[in-house]
Amino acid sequence: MDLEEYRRRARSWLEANARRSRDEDDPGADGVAAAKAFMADLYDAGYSGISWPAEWGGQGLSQAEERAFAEEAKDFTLPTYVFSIGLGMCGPTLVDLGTPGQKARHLRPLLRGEEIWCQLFSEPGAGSDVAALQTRATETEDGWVVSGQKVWTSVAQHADWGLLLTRTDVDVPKHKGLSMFVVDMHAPGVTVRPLRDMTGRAHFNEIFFDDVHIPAENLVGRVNDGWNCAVTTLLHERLSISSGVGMGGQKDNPVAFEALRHTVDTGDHLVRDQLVELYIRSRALALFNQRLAQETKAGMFPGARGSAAKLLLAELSMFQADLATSLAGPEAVAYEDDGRLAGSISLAPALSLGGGTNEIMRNIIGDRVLNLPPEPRVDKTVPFKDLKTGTRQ
Amino acid sequence: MDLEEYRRRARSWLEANARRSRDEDDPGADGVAAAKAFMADLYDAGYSGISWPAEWGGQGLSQAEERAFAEEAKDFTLPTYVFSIGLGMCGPTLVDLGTPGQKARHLRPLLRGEEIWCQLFSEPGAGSDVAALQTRATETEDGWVVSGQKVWTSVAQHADWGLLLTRTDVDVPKHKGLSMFVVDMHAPGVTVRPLRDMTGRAHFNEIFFDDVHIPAENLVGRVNDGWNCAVTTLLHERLSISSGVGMGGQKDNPVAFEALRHTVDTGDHLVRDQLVELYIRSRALALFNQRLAQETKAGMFPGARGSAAKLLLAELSMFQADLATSLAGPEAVAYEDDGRLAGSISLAPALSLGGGTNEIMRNIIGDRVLNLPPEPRVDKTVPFKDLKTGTRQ
Amino acid sequence: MNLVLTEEQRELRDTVRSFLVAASPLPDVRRAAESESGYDPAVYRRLNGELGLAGLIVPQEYGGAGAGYAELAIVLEETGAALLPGPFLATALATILLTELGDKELLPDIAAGTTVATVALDGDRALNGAEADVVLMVDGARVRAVRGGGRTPLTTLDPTRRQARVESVAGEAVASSEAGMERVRDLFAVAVAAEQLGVLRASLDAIVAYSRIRVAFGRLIGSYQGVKHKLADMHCKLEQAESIVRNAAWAADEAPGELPLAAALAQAYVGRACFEVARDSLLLHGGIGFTWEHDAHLYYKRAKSDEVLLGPPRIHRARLADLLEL
Amino acid sequence: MNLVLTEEQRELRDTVRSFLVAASPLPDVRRAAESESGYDPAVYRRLNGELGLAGLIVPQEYGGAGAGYAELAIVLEETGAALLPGPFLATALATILLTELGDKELLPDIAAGTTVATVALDGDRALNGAEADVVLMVDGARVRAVRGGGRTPLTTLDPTRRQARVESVAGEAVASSEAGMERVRDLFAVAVAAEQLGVLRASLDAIVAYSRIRVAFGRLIGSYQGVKHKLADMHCKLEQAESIVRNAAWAADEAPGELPLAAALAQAYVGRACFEVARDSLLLHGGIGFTWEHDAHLYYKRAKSDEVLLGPPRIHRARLADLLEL
Repeated sequence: MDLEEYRRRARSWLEANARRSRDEDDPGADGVAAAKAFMADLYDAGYSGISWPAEWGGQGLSQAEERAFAEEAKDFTLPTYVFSIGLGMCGPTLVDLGTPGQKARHLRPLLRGEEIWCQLFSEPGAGSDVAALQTRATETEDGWVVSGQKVWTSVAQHADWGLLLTRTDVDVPKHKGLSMFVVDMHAPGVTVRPLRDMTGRAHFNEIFFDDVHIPAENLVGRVNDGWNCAVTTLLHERLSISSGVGMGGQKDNPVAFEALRHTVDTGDHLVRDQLVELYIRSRALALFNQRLAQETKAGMFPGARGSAAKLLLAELSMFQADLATSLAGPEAVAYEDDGRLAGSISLAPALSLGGGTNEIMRNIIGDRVLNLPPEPRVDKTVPFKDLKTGTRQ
Repeated sequence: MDLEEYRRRARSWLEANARRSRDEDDPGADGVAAAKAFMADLYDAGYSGISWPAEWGGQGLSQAEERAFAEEAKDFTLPTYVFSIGLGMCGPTLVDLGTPGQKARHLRPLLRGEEIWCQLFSEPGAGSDVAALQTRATETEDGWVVSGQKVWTSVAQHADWGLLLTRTDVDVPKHKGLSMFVVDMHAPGVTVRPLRDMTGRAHFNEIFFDDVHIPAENLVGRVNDGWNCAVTTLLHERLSISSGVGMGGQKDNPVAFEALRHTVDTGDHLVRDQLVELYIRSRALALFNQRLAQETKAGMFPGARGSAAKLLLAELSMFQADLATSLAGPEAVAYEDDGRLAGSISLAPALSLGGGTNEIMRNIIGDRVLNLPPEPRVDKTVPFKDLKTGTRQ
Repeated sequence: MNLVLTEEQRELRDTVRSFLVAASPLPDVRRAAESESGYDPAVYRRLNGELGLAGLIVPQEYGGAGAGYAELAIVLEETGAALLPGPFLATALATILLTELGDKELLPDIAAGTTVATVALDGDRALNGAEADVVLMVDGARVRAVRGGGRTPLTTLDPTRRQARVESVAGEAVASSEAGMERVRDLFAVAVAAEQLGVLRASLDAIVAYSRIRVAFGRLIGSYQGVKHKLADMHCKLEQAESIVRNAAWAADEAPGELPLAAALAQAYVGRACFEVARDSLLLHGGIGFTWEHDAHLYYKRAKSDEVLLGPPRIHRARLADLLEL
Repeated sequence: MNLVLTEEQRELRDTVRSFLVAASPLPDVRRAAESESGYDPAVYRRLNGELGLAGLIVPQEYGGAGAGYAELAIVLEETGAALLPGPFLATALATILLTELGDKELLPDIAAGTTVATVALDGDRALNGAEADVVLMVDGARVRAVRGGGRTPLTTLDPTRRQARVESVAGEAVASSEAGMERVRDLFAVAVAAEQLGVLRASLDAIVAYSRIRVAFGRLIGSYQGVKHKLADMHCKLEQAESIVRNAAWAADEAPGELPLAAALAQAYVGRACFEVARDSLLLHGGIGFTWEHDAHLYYKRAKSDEVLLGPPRIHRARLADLLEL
């Protein structure tokens, strides 16, 4: 079947089966059940795991088909939010690094939406510096026992499985004593607590591990090779973000240019010029993103240059929410309506913090795009137990 | 005599003796002769070295009189440019650190304008990082022999004496092997070459030392204690800059707010708002400077907070020249008149580079005002001969 | 011009600061903000009783302390830094209005702390409008005091300060003075700028303190130039903001002719600087700054709310342009 | 929309780049700029002869290569990055004007490199106006070619490109087209933006290279976040500027309806970004960047001159506002 035919069929399936309404951050139990039903349909129609190996439940097709479907799907809203971590990060990591047993057990239920996954890397003392994490996994006769705390975990409240990064050796430098596991989120000792963020809502969770037993066969990769495994996962995360999975577009954004032009008084020349500034920044970034996409299509992998797009998006997000509230004046911050502007200014910092802070993005651009000399590092040689981390002195 | 009376007398002397015209950066031989004559008059009237010790030719009065005279003098233009380095930096260093012989020999001629001084610290490979300098002084039977190159030296073309910082020991860390000397600028082996800067003019010089002999009694402070001596000089430099000695005011500045408001089209609302921005920034800095001055008067020494004023002045200088040329359009950069706008944009970077770059100012503010933890330093312990400096690998 | 605090002023600042640190630390602020009235009346009683702040600028003949705007600015800076919830700024604005227009009826009760007053800022929207006993409604140059009428609470971005829409019912006429109202508006600008200065300073202090204890990649984050240089720039904003607020407060007390320009400058500069510093403080905290439990978002939301409190920020710039005759 | 260079386009870029590196390195640029004509005619002959650049966009029937604006943008980016002195941009603008208006008289000689042409940009000011054989003077929609007349050289900020005031004398009528002139002005904006992209890129490349070899306080300066993070932000500007220029050049070739907006965006964004990057590149070089002998000031001055070449920058923003119907 040629690509155009594939694309046509995908589109007609989507038109028959997908909604065009907004996906929800937290769908609730009913929403999750509906999402699972949709995912099963999607899988049965052959559109889940399009480029994943056929052996493990995928369709075994190429990136071309994967991209074609994604492009068609952009016009619809698929209720896939709760599956996004599994599909974008955990699954691909298992495809790359999992044992045959892990692949056989996990990949098909993941693709069919029967089981939901979350990712467990960040900790309160290990944000930008993930490798400084403290959650300990101690070897036992028949596996491992894990204790510690994770944070910033999306969809954990619905998750059946988690991809967990732990410390298994404190006597070696921090990158060399980590190991990755598949953890059963229903196991005794796992506590999921919603984390209220500055918007007042709980987009994330905190997870507490209290002597949680993990069977030996759940180790991903080799013992103490967890950092390399995590790099694989994070690479998939970046690809997944830059390809737009799990990220809302600008369409419904009340502070984006197209919305704002209808709500502000452009009769004021200064307001008009500020909208021009917003247009310039939005369009500059949009064109850069399009160029990156065209390069990728042409087989040129943008690599770390994607960090520039992430940084610019974070800055634009802050800029436009700030601008919109400044233009609106007092009504933006004290209101009787749905408070869209106040909501946007509360949410605006999210993109500057999640997926790597702006400072981390600038380091990546400097180090990997511009090949600048690295910062001298003290934390690559010191045994972890002697290293300062977080706010621990 | 009370301060008001002192102030009145100073003012009437200035009205009788000082010009109100613009001081020149490079006065030429005639200008230097005239400046020396004025300085002699100033000295004889008792207004040179007002707070310097009477023993060495000063007036032995307090900072209050010094400040009172400086405030009255602001309305005039004294032709003291060629003496500014001697009066602001070299002389005060000798007052603090010189031997009795050095003070007796140098201070009175300096105050009376008979001899002109320059300061010789910076080198091509040691700008922000002055302590990385390479000019060597080697001990001989009756003194020292100096070879090396200095740069960014103001008024050196007229100077009789220089305050020179050299390396006297390469086997110790860089701050510990420096020594300071008084050097005769007419000695054999000293070559002064004008340094053309980006404005196309030569505001500075390069100085080459080629086996220049310096007598033993010209050592300032102790051998290998030159860094501490230099810190004294730089402290005087900063005070001298922040008190306005040697720095043009905004009065004649074609890109300052007061000039610009008469030359741009404020009928355009965007232009008007950009002038408002310039007013805001100029006024914010002016008020900050006034507050620092009031604090100083009240006996609160601003210390490193002066670096914030320096940083803001550098940024304002860049901002206003950039703004003025942008507002003017093509006429700013291709012209038949005196090219005031083009001149301002050429000169604008000077304040961001001289007297410490913006990055150095931010380090000082972070380290000394906000007490932030220091950057890890590799250059404080390594023997100088093993240290990378400049672009030497 | 006086830009440096006198010894008495420093004492006032230290007294208010110590009181707020002890009586209204941020965990208490959160609790009070979520209570029914939105603030802790006991703290208010002590603020007005022990410290006499409600009557700070009220003339002595009406039971106040008869202090100047420089002193009011010092207090507002501290209540801002502490994010003191409740109607302190609201009552301060009402007091400014009444003091300037020479009211004799309401001031004694306000100075005594028994009446909570506020001002309807743009027609019918008032800080703490639902909680206030009296709302001063401004109609051109005429001001009237409304005691009853409907009060519709608004949802606010800033959890620590409430606002309400106030029904425009009849009330006692307070005074009418065109020139007086001009000056009052300038004084509002100075008062809000003083609060913003406090919010700015507290935001900067918080991230400076955190940068000295938080480690990433084996180093304290304050040792990275990426953090240090940003903090240095934020410090430059603080220095300028403080200079501008002192100047505006001095003009309010001593140089009425300079007040309009000084006040417009205060809103144009300090409002923006305060939001930028609060925003960068939040961002530099990293992920923890995004959590509800951390205080960074309270400063960020107050900063944004204050920035637009007296109208869209561009009006202050437009006013500057007019005053400068551009 | 095509934002990525084709293989042929990459070859063109590499060819021009290699040629300029060999034939017009910066020390030669300085010498040529100080010579009587302000440029090196031999380099120009080779540019037009070996590379055929003078006729790049001239239709084949008039002796040109008939290439598109995407190709012209690629070449202008390289001549900009090399700060090639002399009338290359001037002639490119003239060529755009004549090609779009369908002139047949002048194009063959321009394509052959035997006629140096320029355009009087705002009435009577022309790049290389003193050196040009022909000045195209625009009066509303009418264009005439002036060969004689007085030419008054102007002093320029940018030492590598001359300008002159051109006496408005009689000349042959070239063409007259209102719509045509609208499009021509957009194409000028694209051409200048392409040059600015080159200046931006070269400025960034220079400071990146220097940051890898210059040591301060015992470390390469590029390892300090104070430098690294600035360079990262400059890189972000480069990425966006390149995307915008490619889009504008594509619109010039393929989507005339999108050209006005794309061209106004190109001037509004790239002009500013280019100056900011050239300025920061100069400043990050430290003291050496302030010397006449260093090249940083040449880029800085070109960037400022280019930013205002087509008028005060605000006109491009105003045009954007009009086109967006704001």
